Amino acid sequence: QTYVAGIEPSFPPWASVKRGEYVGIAPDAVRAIAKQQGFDVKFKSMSFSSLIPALKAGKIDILVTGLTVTPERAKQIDFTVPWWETKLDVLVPADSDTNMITALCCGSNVGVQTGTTNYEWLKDNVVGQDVDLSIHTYDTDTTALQDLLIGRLDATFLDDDTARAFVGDNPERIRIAGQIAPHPAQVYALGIAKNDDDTLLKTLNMGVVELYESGDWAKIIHKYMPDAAVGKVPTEMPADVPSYETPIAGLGS
Amino acid sequence: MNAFFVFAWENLPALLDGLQYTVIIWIVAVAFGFVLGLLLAVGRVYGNTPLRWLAIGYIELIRGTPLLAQMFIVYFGLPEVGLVLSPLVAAMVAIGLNTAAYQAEYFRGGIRAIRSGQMAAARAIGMTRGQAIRSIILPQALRIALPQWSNEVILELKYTSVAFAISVPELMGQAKMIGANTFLYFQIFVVAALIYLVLVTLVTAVLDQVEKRYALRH
Amino acid sequence: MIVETLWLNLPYLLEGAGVTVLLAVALLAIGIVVGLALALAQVYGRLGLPLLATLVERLFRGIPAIVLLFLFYYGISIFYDIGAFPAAALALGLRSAAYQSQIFRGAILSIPSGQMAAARAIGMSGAMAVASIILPQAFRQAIGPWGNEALSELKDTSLAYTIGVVELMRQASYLVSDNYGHTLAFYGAAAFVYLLLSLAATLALTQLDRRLAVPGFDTR
Amino acid sequence: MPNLPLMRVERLCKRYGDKTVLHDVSFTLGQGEVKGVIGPSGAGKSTLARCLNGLEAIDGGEIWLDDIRFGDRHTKLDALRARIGFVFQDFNLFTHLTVARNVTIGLTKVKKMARAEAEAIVRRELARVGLEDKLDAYPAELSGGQQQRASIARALAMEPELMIFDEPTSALDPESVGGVLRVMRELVREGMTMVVVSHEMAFIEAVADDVLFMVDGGIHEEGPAEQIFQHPQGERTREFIQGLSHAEPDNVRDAR
Amino acid sequence: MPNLPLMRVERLCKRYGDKTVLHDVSFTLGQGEVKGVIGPSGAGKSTLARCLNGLEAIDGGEIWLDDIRFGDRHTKLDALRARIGFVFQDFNLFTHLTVARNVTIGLTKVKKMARAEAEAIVRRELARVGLEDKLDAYPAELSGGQQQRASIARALAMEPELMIFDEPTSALDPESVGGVLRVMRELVREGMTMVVVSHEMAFIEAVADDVLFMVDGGIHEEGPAEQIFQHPQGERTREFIQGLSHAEPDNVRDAR
Ligand SMILES: Nc1ncnc2c1ncn2[C@@H]1O[C@H](COP(=O)(O)OP(=O)(O)OP(=O)(O)O)[C@@H](O)[C@H]1O
Ligand SMILES: Nc1ncnc2c1ncn2[C@@H]1O[C@H](COP(=O)(O)OP(=O)(O)OP(=O)(O)O)[C@@H](O)[C@H]1O
Ligand SMILES: [Mg+2]
Ligand SMILES: [Mg+2]
Repeated sequence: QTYVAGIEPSFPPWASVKRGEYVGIAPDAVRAIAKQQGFDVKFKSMSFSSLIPALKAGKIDILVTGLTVTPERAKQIDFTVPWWETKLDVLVPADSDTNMITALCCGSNVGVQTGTTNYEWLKDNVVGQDVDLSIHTYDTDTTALQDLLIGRLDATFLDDDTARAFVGDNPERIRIAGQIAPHPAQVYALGIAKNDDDTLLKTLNMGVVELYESGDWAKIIHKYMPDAAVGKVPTEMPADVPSYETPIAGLGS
Repeated sequence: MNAFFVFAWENLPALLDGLQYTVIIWIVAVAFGFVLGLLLAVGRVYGNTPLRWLAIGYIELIRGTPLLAQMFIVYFGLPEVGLVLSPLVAAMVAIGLNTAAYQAEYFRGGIRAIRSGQMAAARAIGMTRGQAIRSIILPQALRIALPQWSNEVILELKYTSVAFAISVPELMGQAKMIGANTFLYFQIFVVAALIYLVLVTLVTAVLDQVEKRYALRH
Repeated sequence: MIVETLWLNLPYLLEGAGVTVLLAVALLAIGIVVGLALALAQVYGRLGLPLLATLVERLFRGIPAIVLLFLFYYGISIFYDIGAFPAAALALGLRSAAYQSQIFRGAILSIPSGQMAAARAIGMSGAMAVASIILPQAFRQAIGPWGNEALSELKDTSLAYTIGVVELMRQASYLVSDNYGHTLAFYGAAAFVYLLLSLAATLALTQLDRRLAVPGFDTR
Repeated sequence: MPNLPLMRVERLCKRYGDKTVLHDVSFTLGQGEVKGVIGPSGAGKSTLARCLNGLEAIDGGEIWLDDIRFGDRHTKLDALRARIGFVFQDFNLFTHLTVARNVTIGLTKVKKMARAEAEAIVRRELARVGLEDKLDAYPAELSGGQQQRASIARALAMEPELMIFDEPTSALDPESVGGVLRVMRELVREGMTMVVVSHEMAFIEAVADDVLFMVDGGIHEEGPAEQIFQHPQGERTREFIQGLSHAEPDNVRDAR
Repeated sequence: MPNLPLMRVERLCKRYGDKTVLHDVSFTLGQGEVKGVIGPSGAGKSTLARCLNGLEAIDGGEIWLDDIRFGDRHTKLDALRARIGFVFQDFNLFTHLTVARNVTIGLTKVKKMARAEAEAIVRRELARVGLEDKLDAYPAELSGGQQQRASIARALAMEPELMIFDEPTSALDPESVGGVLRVMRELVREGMTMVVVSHEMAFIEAVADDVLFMVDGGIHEEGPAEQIFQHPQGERTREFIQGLSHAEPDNVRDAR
């Protein structure tokens, strides 16, 4: 059995391309799961906006990237059990005295990548609360960060892991001003097409848990994020996601 | 199908918000490109050698590189020399500079199609070269270039979507945001496409009228 | 360091450039054939044909490329398992055809009507006259605007990544996302490759323009 | 001289929209006959010439070439036109082809002749019009008179049974006119059947067997050249023939 | 009639690349004089006409208008050209403008005249050439003769001191020629200084005071019109004058 994994490899450390190879936590983990569960996996790169139609058209079988689970998205696709929980970091220029509070008020210009749950969080929790803040939305994190360095932005919001990677590369230019733990929790998972036949969902759910239990999951995480604390898998499951209703496919109770 | 219309209706306001940016960038950029394009075309045809090569260099450099790269240079590169433009202005400038090169080539084609007697006749009644170019050559060149120039105008309408890369929430960007939220990418793109289609149809209708009104009678 | 990264990744950029060229050639070829057919239908067609051609032209000029790509990739997939590359070539090719039809239409209309009359007068059929008298002259008129279109399309091949055709621009953006902070360097490198390709194309078109040059017409 | 009628025109009518441009035009053209067509501007001479070659669809009446009727469903107009040479007022040489190719293209494309064979004919026809040294020139490199002679050669190469000339000299400067008329005169001598629309009255008078004088889309008078020019019957014909010299004799210098 | 010289041309030379097109051309043009220029094709007549209007840079010699020398550093050629009217063989009306705008554009753009004032002049000049009812027509809607008359009106509106005509009738059909010649004859009567390049020999003979016969870029013979046409001195002049009638008297019909 060969499954095609759709990947948008511009999201390190979860998915990227190095010398023509798909690397990152998500593809490494899926390769390991495939080996364990006895199926083959082939990767296919395409833009994020195309992944969903591709899944529905059967061009790909699995979405492999740092894919955040939301109830809204769960209406269109099924998610495997979540394997990572991420926080929201506020990044500011290294030489600025902006802190968590001033980043979110007082005429501050804040950048965030569109379509991310970070953006949703900002919209839901800050906008309309009568704070003096303008949100600028970006196609990619990198452009937002570039604008932070130029000074068009006072702060950017992004996933903790990505933020750490960026700061790791440029410690003298950017620093993390603080962290937000959104509620409901932001968790990553793999995505697959909604399907009456839940064989693939079962296999992947089982694979995710077994990978964690075998200890290989921690190895993969540490390969890309040496200092990260590895949480329990599955992590907290957001409410209103159909595929998380018990019994969970492949995991029994 | 019904669900589609509900979805489209719900998200229409956001798309129309984006449409405002699209239209304003498009109008300013096309107008800016028109003026610069005319100058480039005239420089390339009638200019002295340095001016001609300057125009050729500009046209080939711009046509040879992607708009996205040009936009990044305007947006992220200019601040290096102390010029920080807002995203909207940067988008207008970048797209304007870009379309100018293409428009210049269409105008040049128009100028080349004019019989040399027109210039001679203008000079013969005492016009300077500048006056002749302005009152005799360009009005005709523009009319000749119009059908092909309309390609550029329409193409540019859709190129405004590149502005999303530098955080201008234009029509296509709004559609992408909605798509990312709902994962109904295809549906929202279709709604956006319909808006573009309406716009393009309007623009083409106007240009058709202009073409008919100003057609050169040979 | 950045130079080294660039050097190490050159093969991938070049591989991307190869895909870009291939796709550009394929889509322009489709564009010429279909665009010419649309233009001929618009100028010489009978009955509903001009209207139909205009409709097709408006549609393909009006709908954003990304939607065309979706329609041709996922839409055709319902009946036939089409690959991303052919789908992209088809979608972008037909879009280009719409633009090219305007270029060819303008060029055909610029040929004096006496040329057609003279061709018919020596017994040529309409099709023969179009093929051997009108089009060769129209092509010359079309070269300039066609160059504009070709260069636009060369860079618009990057749209094909939407459905997974990994070309030059995408290879560059892989590098950008994997080497944060060097946006301009990598896109700059890609832009340079595009520039070389465009200059080669412009040069080829200029040569063609010279080859087709006929005394009595401005060749500059 | 006229013997077998090569072409027969009967009650020919032609309209553009509401406007009737030709009405009830009838005449016959014998083998070897030279028919001159004259008349004021707008009379319909060019339209008639174009109809005779099937370049315009007709709205009424009949045109026969031998026993083939124009416009019949099974009549191949393309094939008919190949049997009729047409020379335009403004030459209409194919601008993108050399003179030689202008002449061969009908042979190779329409008559499907081999290139080598066609080239022999080209040399013969271009020599006949005095352009044997212009084989590789492009139309724009020729003077008007040379262009017109090349376009005559193009028509002749198809070995037409009938040549139609629509004001072949009126776009030419006076000195180039001579060369073209000389070639036409040569054709007359060889016995070519011809329809000549022209304002060169002296020429028409000299070469035409029969002259049609057209006014307002109809034939006002038809007759032997001598009759039309020396003893015109119709009122309009007389006026036209007399009004032809522009250089009015009054010497304006004296009036200053 | 010639009195004060309005224009003086001295040893004028003009080259295109290696080719010398005009050499050592000298003559004077008096106020109110009408100078005819004739000669075979390629003699340099058009080139001369264009030089006289400063449309071509000259390579040697001098051209003076009154006391202003063409080509001097402080000479404004644009201003000079506004004093000289030029009528082209192929009219060159501005295709994108109505007849009225064609005539006013020089007044408003070059002479900076107010629109209303210019329009009065337009009416006057168009009436003079008989086109008062064509104000709002576009060039393409006019016949050749009408176009040429409009282009004469365009030149006249600038109130030129000198009019140059380069074969103003040779692109016209024979019937349109009359109207244009009539307008020119009117100008002669009004005493306009004119240089007329033309193949209309009868016309030149009738209106020109003095005729230049040009051959191969030089003046072969200059003299009063009567001398040139009735008693040409030069060998080439005689040949040219005699070779003008195309309709050779031999009746070819008899030769068949
Ligand atoms: N395509 C057309 N549409 C409408 N009217 C036309 C068309 N072609 C010709 N006519 C009209 O038909 C009439 C006859 O035109 P035609 O060209 O046959 O005249 P002609 O005798 O050749 O004149 P000339 O001596 O000026 O060439 C004219 O009144 C002309 O305006
Ligand atoms: N732009 C040019 N470049 C090179 N040669 C030219 C150019 N214009 C004219 N000539 C040449 O100069 C010579 C004189 O040309 P000109 O047009 O002045 O002759 P013309 O006496 O007006 O002839 P015609 O009666 O045919 O109009 C010709 O041999 C012509 O080929
Ligand atoms: Mg006619
Ligand atoms: Mg001349």
